[in-house]
Amino acid sequence: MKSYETVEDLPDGPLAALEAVVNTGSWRTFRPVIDRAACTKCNVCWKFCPDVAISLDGEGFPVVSLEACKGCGICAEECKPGAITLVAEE
Amino acid sequence: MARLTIPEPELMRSGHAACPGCGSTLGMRYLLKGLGSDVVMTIPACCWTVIGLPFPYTVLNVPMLDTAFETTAASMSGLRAAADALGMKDVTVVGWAGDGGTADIGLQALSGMLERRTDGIYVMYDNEAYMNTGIQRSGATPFGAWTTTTPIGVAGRGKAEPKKDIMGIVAAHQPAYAATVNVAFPEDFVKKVQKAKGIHGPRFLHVLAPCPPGWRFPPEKSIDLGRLATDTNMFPLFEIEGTTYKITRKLGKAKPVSEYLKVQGRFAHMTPEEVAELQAQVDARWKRLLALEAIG
Amino acid sequence: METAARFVIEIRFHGRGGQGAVLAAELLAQAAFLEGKHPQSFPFFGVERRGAPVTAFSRIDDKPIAVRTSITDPDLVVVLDPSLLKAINVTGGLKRDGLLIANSAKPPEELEKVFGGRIATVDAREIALAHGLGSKATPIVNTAMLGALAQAGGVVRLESVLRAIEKFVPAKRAENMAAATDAAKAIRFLAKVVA
Amino acid sequence: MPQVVISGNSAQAYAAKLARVQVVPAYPITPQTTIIEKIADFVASGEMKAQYVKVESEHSAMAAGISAAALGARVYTASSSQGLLLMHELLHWASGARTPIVMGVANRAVAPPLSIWTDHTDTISQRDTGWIQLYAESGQEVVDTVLVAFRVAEHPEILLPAMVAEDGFYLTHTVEPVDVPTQEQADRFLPPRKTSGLLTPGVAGRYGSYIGPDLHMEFRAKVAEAMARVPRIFAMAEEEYRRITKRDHGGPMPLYRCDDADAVLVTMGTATTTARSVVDAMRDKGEKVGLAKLRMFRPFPADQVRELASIVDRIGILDRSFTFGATGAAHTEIAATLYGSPHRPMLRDFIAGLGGRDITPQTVTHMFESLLNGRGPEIEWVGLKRRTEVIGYG
Repeated sequence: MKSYETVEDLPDGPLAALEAVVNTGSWRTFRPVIDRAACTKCNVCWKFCPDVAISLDGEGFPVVSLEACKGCGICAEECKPGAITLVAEE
Repeated sequence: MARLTIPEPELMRSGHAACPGCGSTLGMRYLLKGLGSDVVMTIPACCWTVIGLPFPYTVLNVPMLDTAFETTAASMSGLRAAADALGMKDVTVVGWAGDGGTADIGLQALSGMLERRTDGIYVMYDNEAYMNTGIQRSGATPFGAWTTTTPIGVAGRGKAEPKKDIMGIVAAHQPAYAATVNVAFPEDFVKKVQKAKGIHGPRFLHVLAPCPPGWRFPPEKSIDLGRLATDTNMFPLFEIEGTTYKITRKLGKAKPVSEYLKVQGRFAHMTPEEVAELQAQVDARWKRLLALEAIG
Repeated sequence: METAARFVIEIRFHGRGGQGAVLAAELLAQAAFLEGKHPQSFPFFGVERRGAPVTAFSRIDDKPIAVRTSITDPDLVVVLDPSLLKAINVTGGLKRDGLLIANSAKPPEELEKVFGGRIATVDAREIALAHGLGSKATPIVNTAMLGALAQAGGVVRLESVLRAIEKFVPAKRAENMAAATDAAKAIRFLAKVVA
Repeated sequence: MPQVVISGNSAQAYAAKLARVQVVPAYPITPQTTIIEKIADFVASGEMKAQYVKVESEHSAMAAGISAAALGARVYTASSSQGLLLMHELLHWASGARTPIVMGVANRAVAPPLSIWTDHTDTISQRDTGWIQLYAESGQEVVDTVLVAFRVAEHPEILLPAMVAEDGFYLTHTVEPVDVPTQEQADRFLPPRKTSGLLTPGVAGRYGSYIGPDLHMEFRAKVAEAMARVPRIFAMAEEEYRRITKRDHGGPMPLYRCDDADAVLVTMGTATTTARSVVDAMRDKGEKVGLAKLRMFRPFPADQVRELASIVDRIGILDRSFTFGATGAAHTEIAATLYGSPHRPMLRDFIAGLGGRDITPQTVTHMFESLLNGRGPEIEWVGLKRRTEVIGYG
């Protein structure tokens, strides 16, 4: 994806096309930790994540991207089996 | 692993600038899961102007055209006309705007677009105030709610007027399809989006988008609150096709509105009498909705 | 006659949305004004989102402030959120003999890799939570940091900070005043003297 | 060349048809309405394959035009007076978004007092919006200038919207013989617009994002640079149009009998025609006067104005609008342009024809005589009544 080094590279009008590289992970003060033993792979956490920070690995376990997660806590709140706990960032 | 209950492909990426727990990002995520990628979207000044990230970044995998605050629906008509002129037959033209941008400043353009039967889907994500400018009341703010322009004081008791009945206004235009959707019910949300996509003509979706900083509740409660909004009949889920109504979620007995209010700081000041007034408004609207459905 | 020494002091606040960085700058202006000085405080508006980096500025002088531009080489940088020390270049432009005051549980020596000049730290988060200011997720540390700033000297007296809090802080005035007082006591300066 | 007797408004509609415009957002307002009515007929009869978008306000007309152009379609719309003012927010938007929309503007006074009659207050008040502004004197000039406007607006070095203004009633509703180019000529001159590709369905890309202080100025500078290139591209376009149709209208500010003139009057729009006849009449009586027709107001033709100042030392400006607290806009611009010029002609600002007040040969003759004898104020509201004779509207 072309980035804009000089003004000449800029398009005529504000056409933005670059993928987001903003690391919103630094916003959080708590991060979700998933206890795989308790996790039933029901993908509810994946479904309700506002930041698309949870992906599902080959076995169907949720994996949290620490670049994206803002620590809102919805996944922990909605996790029926209570397999997700919020841990304070150091 | 349990089967996914909504489509897997993500057309909204991570890294957007929404507040933690923002309901509107789930709304965008489910909308695009339902529509797929053959979309061109236009958005006015609203939270998403900022959420979608500044130049040179974009956080959606579909094209997005910024437009002026009042013009979402007119911008849609222009996109549809151009798409038809340029032979982009299958593209779905989508407008994505906030409650203020739709029910207040953009209402005239919305009415024009519905009346001229523009073939597109206008989606209003409703966080119930002008949130991007810092929580000022809009026509869609619920009765009694605190905002920075409806403060609480000796002479201020939050919003004095009931929430503007946007679906009622839209229904008056006999849309090809209109529906309320709630991020707490993703399956229903996506199903209605897919249904809307299959219908031609002017379509409208009213999305409830819980807003932690604006409604004053902890971010992890967004989904709980979404459920409570519907289950207390504050935000009923229903569809309209032409003039026929169909309620898509009916509980035996609705929960009291107070259950929904108590989790939110914006209602913390409400006296029992004020809660009762809101409950009466909600009950009246629910009764009318049942009646409208009964007409068939 | 001594040339008109440059008495103006320029301060940059770094925080995250919801932590009160902008209010900190404004309170500092109120405090300076109470001491008969000429203050000027302003935020840099960007993406004001809970958690997103926010910057605010203050100028304090003995005569009316003569400029209206952003502050690029501050005398003092006040960092309300320790995670910002890694996330963004908080000390950009900070004068060589300037002072970095950071809300951090660590001693100032541990921040020497961040800035080569004078450093002070105070665990404002701990102090704020002890006085019930904000939540664990978003502690409100602005008044504590102003107390620490007063202690650093040369800007405003602690007493003016307390009076400003009393007059202008919308809620929990007593707790905020206590937090400022505690932070003034708890601030730790870099032991070695910097050239 | 098929000569037809048509109005200025019809000339706008013919030009839109010939340009194979693809999207026409339409909203009525006197005196522009018969443009969009004529286009509606063209579309209904199948002569014009445009998407006719029946909007509910001028504000929405421009919004729909911008989004259609952003997706890549060729867009034409039209408005007047209050409607143009309602569009103001989006006129800025259209130039910032580099959408090459062409708009016909039927000049009309601005209320209150409410007036459906002509003057230039509406388009002049929009001179800062980043639109190219061209003023036409005749139906012929309208049809030719709208086609040239599309060619310039869509040029990759320009990509700016353009207004082609015509005086209400004195031109919009005045029928006269016009040599309408053939479709073949129009196609040769104006190829189809290649889609801008700014927005492509299914492809990530956001058009119009917000930008902080770090890059906003650079995008505004790009608009300024594009506007500065207009004169060169406009000259090229008019030259090619002349090759194809044998007609051109003399560039940004064509001169008439100015070489040995003692006094020249600068005019815009239909007053030009009348002034030209007064020049001939006074020349016949030995008065050496001339005329400068200010066709392009944005970008302002500074070179041509300095050139004029080098050959004549008395210049009168007929402003058919007035900027309260200052002078007429054309006068202000000409005075500013001449500040740096070695030539310092006497300048006079004549405010005339507001609210449709007729600019008669006598009015123009008075202006020339005032220039020649050097008497009279620097700014003069010509023909301002003392005794009000309100015409009965019975």
